[in-house]
Amino acid sequence: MKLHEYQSKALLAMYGLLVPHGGLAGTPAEARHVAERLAGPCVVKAQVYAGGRGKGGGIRVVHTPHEAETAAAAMLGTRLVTPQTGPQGLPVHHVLVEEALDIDRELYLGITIDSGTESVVVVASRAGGTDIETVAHDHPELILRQVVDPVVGFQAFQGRRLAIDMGLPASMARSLAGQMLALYNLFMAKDCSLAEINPLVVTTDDRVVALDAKLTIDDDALFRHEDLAALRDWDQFDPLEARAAKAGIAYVKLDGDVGCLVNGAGLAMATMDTIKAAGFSPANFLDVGGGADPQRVAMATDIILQDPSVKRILVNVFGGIARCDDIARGIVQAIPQERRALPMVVRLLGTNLEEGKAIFRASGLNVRFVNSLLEAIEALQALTVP
Amino acid sequence: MKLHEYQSKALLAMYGLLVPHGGLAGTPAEARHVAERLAGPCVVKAQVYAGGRGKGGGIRVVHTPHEAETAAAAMLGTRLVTPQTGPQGLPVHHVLVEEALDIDRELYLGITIDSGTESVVVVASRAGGTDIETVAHDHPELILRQVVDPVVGFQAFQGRRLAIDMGLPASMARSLAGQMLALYNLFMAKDCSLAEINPLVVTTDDRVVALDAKLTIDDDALFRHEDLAALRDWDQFDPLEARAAKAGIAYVKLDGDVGCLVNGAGLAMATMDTIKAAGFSPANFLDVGGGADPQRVAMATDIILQDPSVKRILVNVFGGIARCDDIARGIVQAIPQERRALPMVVRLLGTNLEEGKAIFRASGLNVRFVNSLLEAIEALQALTVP
Amino acid sequence: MSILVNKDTRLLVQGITGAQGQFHTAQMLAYGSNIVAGATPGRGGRTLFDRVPVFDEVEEAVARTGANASILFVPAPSAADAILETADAGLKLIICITEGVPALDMVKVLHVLREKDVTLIGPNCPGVISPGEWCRAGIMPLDIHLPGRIGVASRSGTLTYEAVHQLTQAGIGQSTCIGIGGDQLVGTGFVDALALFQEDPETDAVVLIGEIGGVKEQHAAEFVKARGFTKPLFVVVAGQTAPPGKRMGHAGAIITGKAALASSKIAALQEAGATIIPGPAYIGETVKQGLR
Amino acid sequence: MSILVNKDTRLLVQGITGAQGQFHTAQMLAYGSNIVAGATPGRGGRTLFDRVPVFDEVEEAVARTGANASILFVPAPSAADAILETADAGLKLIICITEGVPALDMVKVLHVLREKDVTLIGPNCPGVISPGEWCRAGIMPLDIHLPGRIGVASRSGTLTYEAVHQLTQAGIGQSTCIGIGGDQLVGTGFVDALALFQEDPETDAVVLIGEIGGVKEQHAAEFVKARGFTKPLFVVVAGQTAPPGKRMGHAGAIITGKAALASSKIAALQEAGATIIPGPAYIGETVKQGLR
Repeated sequence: MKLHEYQSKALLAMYGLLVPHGGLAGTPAEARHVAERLAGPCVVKAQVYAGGRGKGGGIRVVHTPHEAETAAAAMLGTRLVTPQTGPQGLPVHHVLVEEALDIDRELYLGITIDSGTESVVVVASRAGGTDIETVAHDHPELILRQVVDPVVGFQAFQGRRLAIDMGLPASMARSLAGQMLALYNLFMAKDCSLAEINPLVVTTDDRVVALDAKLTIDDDALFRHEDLAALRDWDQFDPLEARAAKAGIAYVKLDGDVGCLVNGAGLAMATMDTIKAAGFSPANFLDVGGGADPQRVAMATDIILQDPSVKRILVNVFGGIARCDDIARGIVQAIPQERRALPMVVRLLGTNLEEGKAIFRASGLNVRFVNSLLEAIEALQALTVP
Repeated sequence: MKLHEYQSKALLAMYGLLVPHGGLAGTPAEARHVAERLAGPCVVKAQVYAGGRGKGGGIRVVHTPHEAETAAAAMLGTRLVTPQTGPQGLPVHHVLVEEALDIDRELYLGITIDSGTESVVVVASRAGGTDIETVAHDHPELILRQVVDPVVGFQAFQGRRLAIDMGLPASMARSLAGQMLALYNLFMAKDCSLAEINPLVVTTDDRVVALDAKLTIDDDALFRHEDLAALRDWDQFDPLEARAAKAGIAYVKLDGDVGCLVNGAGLAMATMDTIKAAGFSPANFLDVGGGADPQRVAMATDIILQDPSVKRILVNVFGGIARCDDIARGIVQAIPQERRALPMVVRLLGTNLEEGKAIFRASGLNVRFVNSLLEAIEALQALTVP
Repeated sequence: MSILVNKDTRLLVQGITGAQGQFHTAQMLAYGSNIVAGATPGRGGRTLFDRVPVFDEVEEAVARTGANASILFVPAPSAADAILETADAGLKLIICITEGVPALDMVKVLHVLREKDVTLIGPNCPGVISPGEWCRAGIMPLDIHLPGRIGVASRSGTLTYEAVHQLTQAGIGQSTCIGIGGDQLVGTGFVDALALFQEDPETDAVVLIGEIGGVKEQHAAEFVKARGFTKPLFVVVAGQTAPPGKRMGHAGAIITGKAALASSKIAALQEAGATIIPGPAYIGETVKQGLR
Repeated sequence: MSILVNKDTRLLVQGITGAQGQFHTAQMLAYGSNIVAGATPGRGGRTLFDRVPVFDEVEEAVARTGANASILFVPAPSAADAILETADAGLKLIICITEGVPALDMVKVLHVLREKDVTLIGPNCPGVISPGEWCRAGIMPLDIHLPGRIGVASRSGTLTYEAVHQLTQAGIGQSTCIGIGGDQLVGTGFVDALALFQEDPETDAVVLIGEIGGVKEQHAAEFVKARGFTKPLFVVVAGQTAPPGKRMGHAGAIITGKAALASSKIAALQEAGATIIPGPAYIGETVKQGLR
C-alpha cells in the first residue's frame, strides 16, 4: 500500500529524520497560510500516488504566499498527469507546501527486501534526485548496497560505509548513518516493502533532509497496522481497480479489448499471453482469487463489463475446488440483457462441468466452450464480433 | 539497576500485561484514598528493593480504607527487614495499595539471559508464589525453559508450550502466551537483565494478572534509557555503597574488620580470600576501578574509613598503568589525623614505586610494605592493632 | 521415486480444524496421502475423519505419531509462528500453503530455517505432489496428474495445474510437481528444486514455469549453466504481455527493472540451454516433441 | 609457539585515537607487537607514532594493511557496531577490551559471530599476550611476563596479572595468557581456551583462574572430564569468601544459586582431575611444585 508524500514524511519525522518545514493544504487559501507561516521561498507539491510530478507540473517553487495560493489553485481539483500515471492522471486533493532549501548535494536512499539475499537491503547513491532505475542501468557503479543481518539489524558502520562510498566527508558519515538507521527502524516497525528518500539532500549548511519520501507498506502486514491501513486513499485508484481490490479481486486495467476472467495470478498472466498469441490484446488482468464463489465471479464479470473497451471475453477457470455451475451462475447473473450478445470463450475445469454448460446454454449468452488454451486461441480467432 | 515493584508494574501495564488496580501512597491518608477508590479488600505493600516482604510484615491484606491507612502508617517511615535485606533493613517511603484478587493458581514467569546458550531464556513454573531458587533446587522438573532465538524473538508457540507444560488448559495457553510475549517485548525494549513476575496469578475468573513484578535493568545499557536511570532510588542503598557507586567505585560492605582497597574485581575477591587465609575477615569488597587515579583512591580510602568496624587496611593495587606515587598521595590525603595509627599493609606494583613508598614514609602512616600476597598474609598476621 | 514426498511421508496437517485445512485433508486422504496427525492450538484431543488425531502442539504430534513432514493451512498472521514451531519440533520438510505472510516475517523465518537445514516449500504455494507415490501434500486438483518421469516446478498455483494438465493430456507423466510459491521470499527456489530433480534417478526432465518479476529464473539459468542441472529442461515464462510497473496479483509478480521482464528470463534460460516453450498454450506439445 | 597471537599477528587497533587506545598502542609497540593500522570513524588520514596509519573504516584498514586481528578500545555504546564491522571486514580474531557492553548487544553479536566462525576475546577483558612471540594484544603490564610453556586463562584482569606475576617470580614462563573477560557473555570461554591450549605443542600445562558466578568453570570441568583437555591443569577460584546475593564489581561476579559458589566450581574441577591451588596467594608455589 502506497502512502502519500506527506504521510510518509510524518512517519519519517516521527522516527527522527529531518524533513522540510511545511504543511498540508486542501484549498488555495490554506496553501497561502502555510506559506505565510514558513515566511520564505516555498515548494508546492501535488499529493498523488505517483512520481515524476515535476514533469507534470505537480511541483512548483514559489516566492510569496500569493504565488503559493496561485500554484495550489492550479493543482487542486485537477488530475495530474505524470510519466508514471497514464494519460488519465491522478486527482489532486491536497498539496504539500514546504520551505525551499539551499541544496548542496542530492543523494538517494532506499530500503527494500532483496529476494536474492533474503534480507533487507539498504541502497544508497550519490546520484539522487533522478530516476534510480535509470542510474542503476546506466551507472551501476553508483548504486551502493548494504545487506542487513536480521539478527542485529542495520549497523552504524554500514551507514558510515555507504556515506563514505558516496563521497561524503568522514565528518558527515556518522550523522548520515544515523538517518539511515532511523529509516531502517521505520521500515521494520511499519512493515514497509519500500522506503525511499529521493532526494535525500545535504543542505549548504550541512543538514541532511528528506526532500521527498515514498513509503510502501507490505499489504500482507496491514493486519498489524490498522492505523496505516486506514490511510489508503481510494481516490488515487482507478475506480474499477479500487472496487476489485475491496472485493479481494486482483484487477489491472489494460488497453486491449479482450476481457479476461481467470483464477490465479500466474494463470491470469498465461491467459493474457494466450490472448496475445491469438492476435488480440487483453483488456485487463483479472485474478478472481481462491475458491471462485458465485458472488465473486459475478463481481469480477461486472468489473470487466464496466470497461467500455471490452469487445469479447475469455474465461479461464482451472478448478478442482471450483464448481463449474457456480461459476456459470455468477457470470450469467452479472451480464445484463443488453450485453448478452458479447462473444465469450469459456474454458472451465472442475466439478459439475455439464451443469455449468447447461446454465450457460439456457442463458442465451454467446458462449463458445473450449477445453484447452490451444482451443481458446483458435476460438478467439474464429470469433465474429457483432 | 533494580526498579521498585510499582515502577515495574507501570512498565508491565504499558506493554500490555494485566496488573492489579491500585495506586502508590506516600502517606497513610493517601493509602486510605487509594483504598476508598478501589472499594473492596486491598493489599498494602511496602516498596523496597528486596523480596521476602511478606515475612517482614511488608505486605498486609486489609478490608477497609481505615485498615489500609493503619497498615500504611505501620510501614511508612520505618525500615523493613526481610530475609533478603540484612538486619538494618530498607527504608519504606512508599506503599502500593492494590485490589485483592481471588486467586485460582500462582505461576512463576521470569526472563533472563542465559550464558550457557548465550540467549534470552523465558522461565516458567507452576510453582509460583514461592522462592524460585528453592523450587529449582528441590523440584527441578517444575522449572520450564524456552530459549529465545535472537533472529525471531520469543514465539507464541513457545508460550503455548510453557503454558501447557505448566498444566494450564489449552484454552488458556494462547492468552498466557500473549502475556509472555508482552513481557519479552518489555525485556528487550528496556534492556532488562531480569524480568520476573512471581506470582503471575490466574484469577478465579480466568484472568492472568501480575501480582508482583521485579525488573532489573542492565546497568551497562542505562546509557540508552535515561528515563529509567533517573528512577534509581538511592535511599535503598547502604549510604557508603551509594556514595561509592556514584563515584564509579564498586564497594560492598561486609562484616569483617579488614578494610581492603584493590583494583579489579577478581583481584579484590582474591584479596578478600587472602585476608580470610590470614585468619581475618574482610570489612568490604572494594574495586577502585581502572586507572586508580589519586581522587578515586582518596574517595575509596575515605569510604573504607567511614566503616567503623575497620581495624586495619590491606591495599593491593596491581598497576602497570597505575602510578604508585599517585596511589600513595590519594591514600595519605584521605586519612585524617586521628586515624594515622591505623595499621596498613600495602602491596603496590607499578611505576614510581620508590616515590610512592617515600610519600607513605613521610606521611607518618602506620604502613607495612609487602611484595606479594604471601607476604601480605604474613604481614596481616604480624600486625598489632592499637 | 520422486523428490520431497513419497510413500514414506508421514504427514502432519497444521490448521487442520479450519475450513481449508479440513477440506484439503479430506482430499489428501482421498488421494492416498498418509496423514498421521493434525494440529491446531487449543483444538487438540479430537479425531478427524475417524483416523487423524488432532494435537494442540506440533511437538506432541510429532512425538506421538512419528510425523516427518508438515503441511500448513494456518492464518497468515500465525504462519511464522507455526513454521518455527514445526522446525523446533524437528521436522525437516514444511509445506506452507498459507497466502499473505508478511515479507519481514519471512526474512526472519528463512534465516532461522537456513541455520537449521529445514526445507520449506512456500509460502503461498499449492504444495507438492508425487503422483507415482500417491502422496499429495498440497491443494492441487486430484485428477489431473499421471505417474511418470517428468518433474514440474512453478511459481504459480493454477498455472501449475494447467501445465500438469497439458502434460497428462499429452500422455506425459510426472515424478513430482512442486509449486514453489508466488511470494518474493520462498523457502525452496527453482535452484533447490532443480538440484533435487537432478539427484532423482526417476526424473528424466523438468518443466519449469517462470513468471515476470524477481530474478528466480535467472538464478535457475545460472545453476543450469554451472552444470548443477544437466537433464533436459523445458521452460515457459508467463507474463510476456504484462505491462511494466503494474502489480499482477502475486506479491512477486510485478515488473521492476529489466531483469524482471519475461524476455530477460527467457533469454537467460535459453542461453543456459533450456528448451523454450513458445507460450503457455504449448507446454504439452513442446515437451512431447522435445522428449522424442 | 603460542595460541591466538604470535609474530605473524598483524594488529589493527580500533578506537586508536582515544586516550586509552593511544596509550596502549604505545605500550604494545614498545613490547614489540606488530601494529599495522588504527581505525576510528571520522579520524582517518593521520599517522600515529610515525608508523601506524589511521583509517575511517575497518574494511579499508584491512584492505590497505593486511591486518589479520583487531583489538578494540571503543566506547561501550559503539562496541557491538565495531565488532560487527570488524567481522564484516573478514577478520577472524577480535579482541574487545571495552568494558560495559550491554548484555543484549552481546546476545546478538555472539549469534552473528558464531555463524561467521569469528573468534572474539572479551569484551571487558585485558586481552591476550604471547610472551615468547613478543606479541601483546592487550592492556596487561609489560614487565611481568616470561616466555615459557604454561598457558594462563582467567576471567579477571588484575588477577591474571597477579597469577602471571607469581608464575614469573617462581621462574615459570608463559606460552600465552588470555583474559577471557569478566562479563556474563564473552566470545571465548574457558572451554575454547583449553581447546586451543590442548592443540598447542608449546604449552605444557594451564593455569585457570576462575571466579564466583556463572557456570563457566563447570563447563571447563566437563570439557576436561570428556578428555578435551588432557594436560596438567592448575585451578584457583576467587571469591570463596564473597557472600551470596551481592554483586562484586564484575557483571558476572554475583553468586546466584549453588553452581555459582566457589566451592561448587572447585569441586567440579577437582573431580575432573585438576590440581586445586589453595588460594590466590599460592599460585606460583603450587604450579612450581606441581610441575616438578
